[in-house]
Amino acid sequence: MNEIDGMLLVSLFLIPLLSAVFLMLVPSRERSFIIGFTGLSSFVMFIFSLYIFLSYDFSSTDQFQGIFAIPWVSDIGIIGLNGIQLKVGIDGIAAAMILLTGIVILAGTIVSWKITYRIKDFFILLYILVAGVFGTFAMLDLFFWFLLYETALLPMYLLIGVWGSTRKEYGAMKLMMMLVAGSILIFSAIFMIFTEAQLGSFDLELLATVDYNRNFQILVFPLIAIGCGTLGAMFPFHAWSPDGHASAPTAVSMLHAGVLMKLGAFGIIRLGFQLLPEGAAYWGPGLMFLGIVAALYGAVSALKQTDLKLMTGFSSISHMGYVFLGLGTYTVIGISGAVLQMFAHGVMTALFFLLIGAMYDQSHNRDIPNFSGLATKMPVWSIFFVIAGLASLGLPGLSGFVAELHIFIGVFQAYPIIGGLAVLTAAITATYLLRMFSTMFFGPVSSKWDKLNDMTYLERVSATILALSILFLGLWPSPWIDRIADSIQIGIPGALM
Amino acid sequence: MGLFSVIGMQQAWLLTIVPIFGFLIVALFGKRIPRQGDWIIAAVGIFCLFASISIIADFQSFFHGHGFEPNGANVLSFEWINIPNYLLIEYSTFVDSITIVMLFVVSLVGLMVVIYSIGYMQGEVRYHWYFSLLAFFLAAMFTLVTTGNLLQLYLAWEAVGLGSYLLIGFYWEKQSAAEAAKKAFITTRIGDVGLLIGILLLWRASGTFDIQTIIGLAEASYFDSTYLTISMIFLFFGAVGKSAQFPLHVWLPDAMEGPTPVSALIHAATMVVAGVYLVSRMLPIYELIPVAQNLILIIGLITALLAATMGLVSQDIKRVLAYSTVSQLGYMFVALGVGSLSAAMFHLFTHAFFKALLFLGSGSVIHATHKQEISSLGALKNKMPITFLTFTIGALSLAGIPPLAGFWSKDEILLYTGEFGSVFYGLLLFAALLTAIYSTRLVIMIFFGKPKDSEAYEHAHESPKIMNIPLIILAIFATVSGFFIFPFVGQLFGFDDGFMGIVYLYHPHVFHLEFTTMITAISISLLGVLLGYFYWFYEDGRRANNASKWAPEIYNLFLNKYYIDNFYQAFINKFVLGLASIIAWFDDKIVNRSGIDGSAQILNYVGYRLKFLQTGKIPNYVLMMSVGILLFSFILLINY
Amino acid sequence: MLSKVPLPQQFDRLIVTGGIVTSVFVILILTILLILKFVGFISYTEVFFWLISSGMIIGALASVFLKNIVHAVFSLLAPLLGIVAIYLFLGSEFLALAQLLIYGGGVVILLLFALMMTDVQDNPVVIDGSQKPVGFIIAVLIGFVLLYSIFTADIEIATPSSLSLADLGSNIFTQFLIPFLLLGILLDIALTGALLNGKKHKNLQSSDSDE
Amino acid sequence: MIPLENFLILSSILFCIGFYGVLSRKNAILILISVELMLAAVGINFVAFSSFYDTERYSGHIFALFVVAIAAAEVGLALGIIIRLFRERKTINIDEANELKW
Repeated sequence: MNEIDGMLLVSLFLIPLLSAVFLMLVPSRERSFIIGFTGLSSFVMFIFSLYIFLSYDFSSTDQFQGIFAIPWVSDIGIIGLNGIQLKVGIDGIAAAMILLTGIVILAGTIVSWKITYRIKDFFILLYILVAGVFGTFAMLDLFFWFLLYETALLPMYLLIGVWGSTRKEYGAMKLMMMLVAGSILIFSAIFMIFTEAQLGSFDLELLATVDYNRNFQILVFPLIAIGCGTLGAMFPFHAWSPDGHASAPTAVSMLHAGVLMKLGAFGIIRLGFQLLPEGAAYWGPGLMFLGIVAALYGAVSALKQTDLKLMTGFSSISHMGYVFLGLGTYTVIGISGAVLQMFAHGVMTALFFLLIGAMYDQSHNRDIPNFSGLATKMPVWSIFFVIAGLASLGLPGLSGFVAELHIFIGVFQAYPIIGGLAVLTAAITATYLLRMFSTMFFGPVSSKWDKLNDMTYLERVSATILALSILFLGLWPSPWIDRIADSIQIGIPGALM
Repeated sequence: MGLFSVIGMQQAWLLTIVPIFGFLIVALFGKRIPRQGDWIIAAVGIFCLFASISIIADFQSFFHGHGFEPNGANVLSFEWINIPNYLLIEYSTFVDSITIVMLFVVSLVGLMVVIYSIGYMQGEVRYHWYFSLLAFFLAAMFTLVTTGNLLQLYLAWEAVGLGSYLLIGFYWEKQSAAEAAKKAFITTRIGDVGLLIGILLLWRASGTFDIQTIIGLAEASYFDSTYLTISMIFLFFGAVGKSAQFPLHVWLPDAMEGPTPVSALIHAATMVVAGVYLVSRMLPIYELIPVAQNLILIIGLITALLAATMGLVSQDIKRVLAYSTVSQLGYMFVALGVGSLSAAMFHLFTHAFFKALLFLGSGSVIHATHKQEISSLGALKNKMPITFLTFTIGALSLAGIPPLAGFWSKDEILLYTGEFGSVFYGLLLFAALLTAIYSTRLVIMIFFGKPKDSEAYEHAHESPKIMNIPLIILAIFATVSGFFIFPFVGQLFGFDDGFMGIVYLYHPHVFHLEFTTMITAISISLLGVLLGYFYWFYEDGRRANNASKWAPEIYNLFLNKYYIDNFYQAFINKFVLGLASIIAWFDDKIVNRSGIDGSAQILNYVGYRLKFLQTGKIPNYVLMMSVGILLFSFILLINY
Repeated sequence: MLSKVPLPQQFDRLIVTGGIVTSVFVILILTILLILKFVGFISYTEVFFWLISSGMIIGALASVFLKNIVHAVFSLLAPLLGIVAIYLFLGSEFLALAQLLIYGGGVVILLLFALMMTDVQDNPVVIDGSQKPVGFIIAVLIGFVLLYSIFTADIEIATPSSLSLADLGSNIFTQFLIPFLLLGILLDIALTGALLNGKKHKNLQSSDSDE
Repeated sequence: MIPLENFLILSSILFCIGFYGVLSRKNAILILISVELMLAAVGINFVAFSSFYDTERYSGHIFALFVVAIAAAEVGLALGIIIRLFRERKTINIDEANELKW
């Protein structure tokens, strides 16, 4: 990757931002134009993200590629030379995450076209959110990183509060409050690092060259871990997740569970692992412990849920637990697994929410025991659901397995007992998913749901995009693993055990 | 042999790829293809049989004298995941003697079942879906048996589980089928947890997934012995789940909810023997650790006995056969437990044919009468002569009547168990007796006596040819496959030591006739058949009824499957769901209500209290402001 | 409304009482200062300065403590006029003049007008405030801080220089031209604001009630 | 010759008196008076420092001039507000103008 690709990275988050601005100028009655425009825009984003993913340069020995910087604030007060600059660049981890975002936003945009209530405003907020997400993944300047991180969070409140369902005000409020509380920790951590480094710069690459005091690292790492962990639904800061997901509209659930939660784990890698390696090594077992607790806790809680979205929400907690488990190992394989799991879970859970949304829009009911025999009524829907479910329970050949395998291997290297528990969690996952399958999909066709139709073509298209990603990652994970492992080996020297 | 030389051992991957394509084509476009694409799957089945035979032929050409040395020709691998210096996972195929036995069994039974299904499934809804799943299952099964590394084995292991799940739940409109599918998948999944833990433990110590490398390392005492024992027991746990051994045997009888041909293929001949295959594959390691091997022996023995007693009282044809399968799998594990790979593989080989035959025969009966309960069948022998004949061959083979196949293989197991210890030998003989009794019972209840359900009887007719041909072919195999034990048969195919020499690479056993064992076995089998005849043939089985009344406790114990299912159900309901309730309660009350909402409410309350500071009186504000100014000025004063 | 203006005889009493109190204080303070002078602590100029200052302080105290509002406003005259003298001490004639005109002439009159218009006669006594003691403590503490910092500061010894009107003028109209113009605009706005605010306008009120 | 301290002391005292007045008085006009006192005190400070040290630009003087002007403007406006307040609620007791509370 070169600087031109770096400009592409900038454009990656400018496209949604400018699209949002442009949409503001479009009269909201121009529904078909809005649909066409968002389709084009999301497709361009998808192509760009795919290009960025593919153009990752394996020959490069630098940690970040495609670096492109525009100075902004320099030499003013405490801000030193090149203090704040719009600096973008990616490593393999970010490349994978950008591709994930590209996929999910394409699918999310397509399913959102059926929204009837204020579709223009919905897309404006959604695209601002996406701009934040792309920017956070690409940004190498902590100031802008945090700015875009917040940009990715804030539209969520309105999106859930306005377009959500069930207890939307409660869900939106809870989600926002907890995430913003987490952001405060990240914010303070960023400024502590900034002050401690005494470089007068927010440049991540520069800050990463500093050897921070060990005690300082041990002190600051939990701030980042908890702050980002809140967004990643880390136990015990997960409470927003089921409620938030349950009340969010389809595309927002997809983006949120699919991408935004990964911002949290990504933040731990970017800030925690790269800036504070010793702190990360010190707190690794703690992270692993929280991870395994979350994995078990989420899975066992999901056994008891009857609301489909709540169940998926708890399942997300469980899967994000795997991510933290992998991160906590602090080994190349473990972190690779965590990043893979981020991708795998992102695509899979997006598919879940898409499907739940497709059904809920017709039935306005998500209570699992209410349904029966949907496989006969909605065969395509059921097949997609089963694919997502099987990926979720870690069936080999689908995305979940590859990721979980790496995590398990990483954990087994250090703590076989925790590894055993993690493997057991996969069985519990199978239990709740299969219980749900046998109740909802199988069994006699219930006449109550005679009016349910199978998925529309738009939904099929976006579900196919996601399902293909699941299969692709599951069968041929090398493109991801090569990039991720390469970056970890270059970028996180502490993990080279 | 020129025709067969196209596909060698290195091309074993074709066995995965071709069925997968068959699956994809039929699953996606099946509805638009003439005959819903069943002919595609049949072609796939024929190809697989052809490929298997040509691989066997290739194998034979690498077979020199008394042994087969694994070499490059039987291995193919490419990197699937590679993190340099950290992790290497390959896709690899490996063909050796165990593989070729499995290949032949899977491809032959598979083809028979596919052909049979064309008749049996005629007119079903989701016809194409059924056939595509068969292809999927075959692909997974072939991957499983040709794999060279443990991780790929796990992949295929799970994939066959998925195939089994989808096929058991094929009639998903029936709630019982859905439940059975769920039960099968979850139960085997619990075993798979052990398998994966075992694999990862082995990886942790050795850094590789390659089976032959691990075996080599183990033989070179690379592993700590306790560690190895634990890992191998975990690995065996996977086999327990998949092969329906005690205590995870509960899923197999329920799995009979699936279409009957599926039961023949998956739940008798192929998938359920995956555990046997796994243990066979790893047997060189198990032989190094007596603890694990004894465990295998004991589990096998318990299963063989328990399942046989349950089979004795079950009222459903397919369930009787399922219990019989469980029991026979127990036999195979006993053989592995006493260290006789050849006996286990031989029994696997013969069992696959006669059990598939029995299942397909029962399918034929069910197809004709639409009844599964043996209490409503009877006197069908004249109505369905071919089914009757083939079924009886299968049952006698199962009972161990010479010269049918089952006799020879069971005899081998008994022989080696006898060498191992007389207690085991005695118990196994008892199981053999029970086997003979219930196979006789089954035949008598279905084909003899008076028709108990006149409607079913009137309705009964012989099955179409497409179903009968597989029955006949399998009956032939059920008869002759036992003769593979004689060295001259093996020599006929170019293997010097016959079947025993092929399978057991490490210490080849040569078959010899052990007359004491043989006569004991024959007499036990005949005794069993006579007892069955005596109890069920006369007076419409009044004696059998009396026998069940004679000891109702035991009868009920058998009938209720030793209450193991009930125990599991109670465990899940009380313990697992209880735990889930506790955690859900914890999450709701402690984390959400108290933790999150609680802190929000505290903030709310504090805010409510604090708002009264906002008096609206300007002097108050000024006062506050001045206090602030004062504080700041004091700070300045102290600092300067 | 004019009837509410203090009557002449009340003015007489005010002037007489004020005069007596003032002269007593002046004599007292003058005595103390002269003693200090003769002891040698301070110079004559300083005697004069402190005499004026004490007058200012007394006036200020009176304006803050007196209960009668009218008295309080009149007492404000003392510090305001004292400042004129202080400015003269500091050599700034123009400021002194401006102070005299604006404060002595304008502000106090304005305050009196306001008093007049707000009908203070009805409640001439200020209601006792509950935060008086706290306010007192805070004021004392702030005074302590200020005085402490004055006494501990290293004040460079310098001589004050007087500022000529010409210098002031040239400074204002060159260096401080823009602030000066802005000040003019501010005054203009303040004037307009005061006008609009004090005016009885019905339509504004009605639009208020609309909201 | 008067030292600078004297001016500063005077201004401090005046300032504190004014401050106390602001805090303790309830009548809006009296608060205004106290504010005037504080402004006067500040003016003294400015002019004193300026004529002692800033003999080049006399910014303190000019600042004091500005303060005077702004104080005048402020008084004008404040009195306007007070009159308005009186007109609306027949009182200028500042405690009763407490609409801003919770």
